[in-house]
Amino acid sequence: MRMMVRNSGGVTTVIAMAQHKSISYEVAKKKSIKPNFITYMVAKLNGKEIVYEVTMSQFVSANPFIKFSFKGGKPGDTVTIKWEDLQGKSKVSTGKIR
Amino acid sequence: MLSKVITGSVLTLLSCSLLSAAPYNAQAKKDRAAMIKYMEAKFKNPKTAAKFFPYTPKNELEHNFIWGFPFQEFGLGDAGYVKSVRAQFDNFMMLPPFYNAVDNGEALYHKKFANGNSFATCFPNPAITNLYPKFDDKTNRVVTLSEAVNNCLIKNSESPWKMTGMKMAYLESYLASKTTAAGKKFDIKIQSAAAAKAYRRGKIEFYSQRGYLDLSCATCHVLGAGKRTKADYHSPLLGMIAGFPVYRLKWGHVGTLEKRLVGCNKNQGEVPHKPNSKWMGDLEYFMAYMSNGIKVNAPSVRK
Amino acid sequence: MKNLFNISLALVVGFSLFGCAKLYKPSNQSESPYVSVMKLHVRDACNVQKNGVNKVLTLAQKYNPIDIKEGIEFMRFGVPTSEYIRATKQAIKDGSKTVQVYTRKGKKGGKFTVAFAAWRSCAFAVAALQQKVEAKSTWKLAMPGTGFKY
Amino acid sequence: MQRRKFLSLSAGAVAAAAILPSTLSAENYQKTMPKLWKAKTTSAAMQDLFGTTTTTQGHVTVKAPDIAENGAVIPISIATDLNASTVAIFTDVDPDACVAVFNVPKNGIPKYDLRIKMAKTGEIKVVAEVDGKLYIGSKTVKVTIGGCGG
Repeated sequence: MRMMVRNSGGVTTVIAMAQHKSISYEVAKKKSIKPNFITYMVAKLNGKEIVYEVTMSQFVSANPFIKFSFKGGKPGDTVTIKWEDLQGKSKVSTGKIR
Repeated sequence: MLSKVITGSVLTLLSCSLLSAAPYNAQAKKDRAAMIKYMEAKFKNPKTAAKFFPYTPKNELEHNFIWGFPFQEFGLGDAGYVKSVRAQFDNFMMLPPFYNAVDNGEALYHKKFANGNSFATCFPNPAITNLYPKFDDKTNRVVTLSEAVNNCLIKNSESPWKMTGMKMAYLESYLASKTTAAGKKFDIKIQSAAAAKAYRRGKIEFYSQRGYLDLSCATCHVLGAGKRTKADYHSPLLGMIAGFPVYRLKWGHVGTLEKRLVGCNKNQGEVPHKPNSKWMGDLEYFMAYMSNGIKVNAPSVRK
Repeated sequence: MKNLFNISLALVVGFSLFGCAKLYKPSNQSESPYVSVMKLHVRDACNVQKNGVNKVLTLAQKYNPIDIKEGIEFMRFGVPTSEYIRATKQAIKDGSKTVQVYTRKGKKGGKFTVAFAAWRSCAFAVAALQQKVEAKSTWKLAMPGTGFKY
Repeated sequence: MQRRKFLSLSAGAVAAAAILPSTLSAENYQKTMPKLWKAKTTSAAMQDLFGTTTTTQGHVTVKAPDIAENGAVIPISIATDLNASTVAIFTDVDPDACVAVFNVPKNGIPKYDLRIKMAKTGEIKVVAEVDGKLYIGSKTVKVTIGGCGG
């Protein structure tokens, strides 16, 4: 996952993009393969406090791009983002606040 | 005494290289200057735009165009002067969707051939995409970047790649991103009579109308720059190849300039020319010369 | 002094003769297609009702190979002129009323009447070469700085 | 896990659950509300998610392009100045209505960017839930097909 995490004036802004080929139900049926797309993403500050949480459908673009911000976090802290997809696979990435 | 000799010889060397280069790209320089004058007049401000855009609705001219933008932004294609396209372009370029095209290219750049060499031996300095296409006097042909890559493969007894394929696109993405990082500008040279002829052939191909739609490249990319077909604004010839290899949203992956030109041929209603043909080389040579002075900004994102 | 004059005179005459010979090739036997195509009017020459399918098709077959050599052959939705010609001849041979064309990648293209397919083959083949000849003189008009005035 | 099972058993209690500040627990609505993602219209989806469809206009801004470059990758940014607990994106042009649902955590700022897909021209509706009350904002995006790609 590509992440950019910046903090200014007590607000941390995160830009991230997961790598995931989203296969919608229609495409899956046409190519008779299993549908699969990222269904859930959650971000935590220092692995503890949830700062972002989204449930996604098949209508979010492939390689989902997210941008969010939250109050708190100082340079040096870490933001971990975890995604889960329809087939149960999941991945965690960590970014350091600059 | 010695210093006088050296400065003397340097001067003569310089003047004769100038002399030899002077006549060959004189015509090309004039064409480029006229092109810049036309494009800058066209996008100067909405008041003088009515002359260039007789059929574009007034409010579209007022609200959806960026006027008098800096010269370098011609390299962004239609994102340079269309607000709605620019907003999406800027969003995409924050984290571009061509995800790991550059990383794949870097891997290919360092991958060893059977004989132990790699692309690093052919292109020790990867930041070179602003110099291609070059004219090779020995083979009397224009050598595009894709052809240079294939020549390197053949020289190392490897099988050449498809010029419109993914491996070529990935490698060129890496080379282009290095050139962009170095902030280099296009610097295409015409240093021989044969090169000037190739440039001229490319120019004539660019401006001759072809295909069952009877369109020339200039119909859309010079006279039609800023106008649109349905919702697709046409990109300008000036700085047109600055963003190649390009990630097209339509393709969903990066692609080389040859792949895009094949697509253009089809749009014109013509059997596309072979990517490694002389026709394609001459055309790219002309288009690249027209982008001289514009910063390389690739891989880029387009419609 | 005099023979110097004669020699230069002979030279001048010789050059001009050679020059115009190149221009006016002995026309009627093998008139160059680039010249003969400009005499045609596409709507008229390729009109199937007027000239009949075979005449129109031979016209298409005359010019299309030159288009291919010049790299200016038309292609519409993946179906090049040569495919239109092939499919039309095939339909005539089979005596079927409709022509089924295929794209270069082998996918099914459109289905046309024989008359229309013949018209398209001829129109595409002739127009391609006409545009090539025309472009030789008109390309400058689109270029700012040489022909395009604004 | 215990909390999730309780929720899926009594789908009726959805309205009650939504009022509780959801920042405490992680909630993957794909698991807890499978029916929501099959809803065909925005009102049906809102009924499933919020238990009501009465909304008030305002306080929610939706930034999206007037004409999308490509229907598969439309950059949008949504925001609300209220202290929302849940923000959801709906469209009526895709096969299902619900696109994404955000749970706004304690320190979270309800301002999100995303790239979404739209099958054809239509409206993006964004609903923010603030203490049980729903606020809605929307933007129409033109999605065109074809053209030469500029």
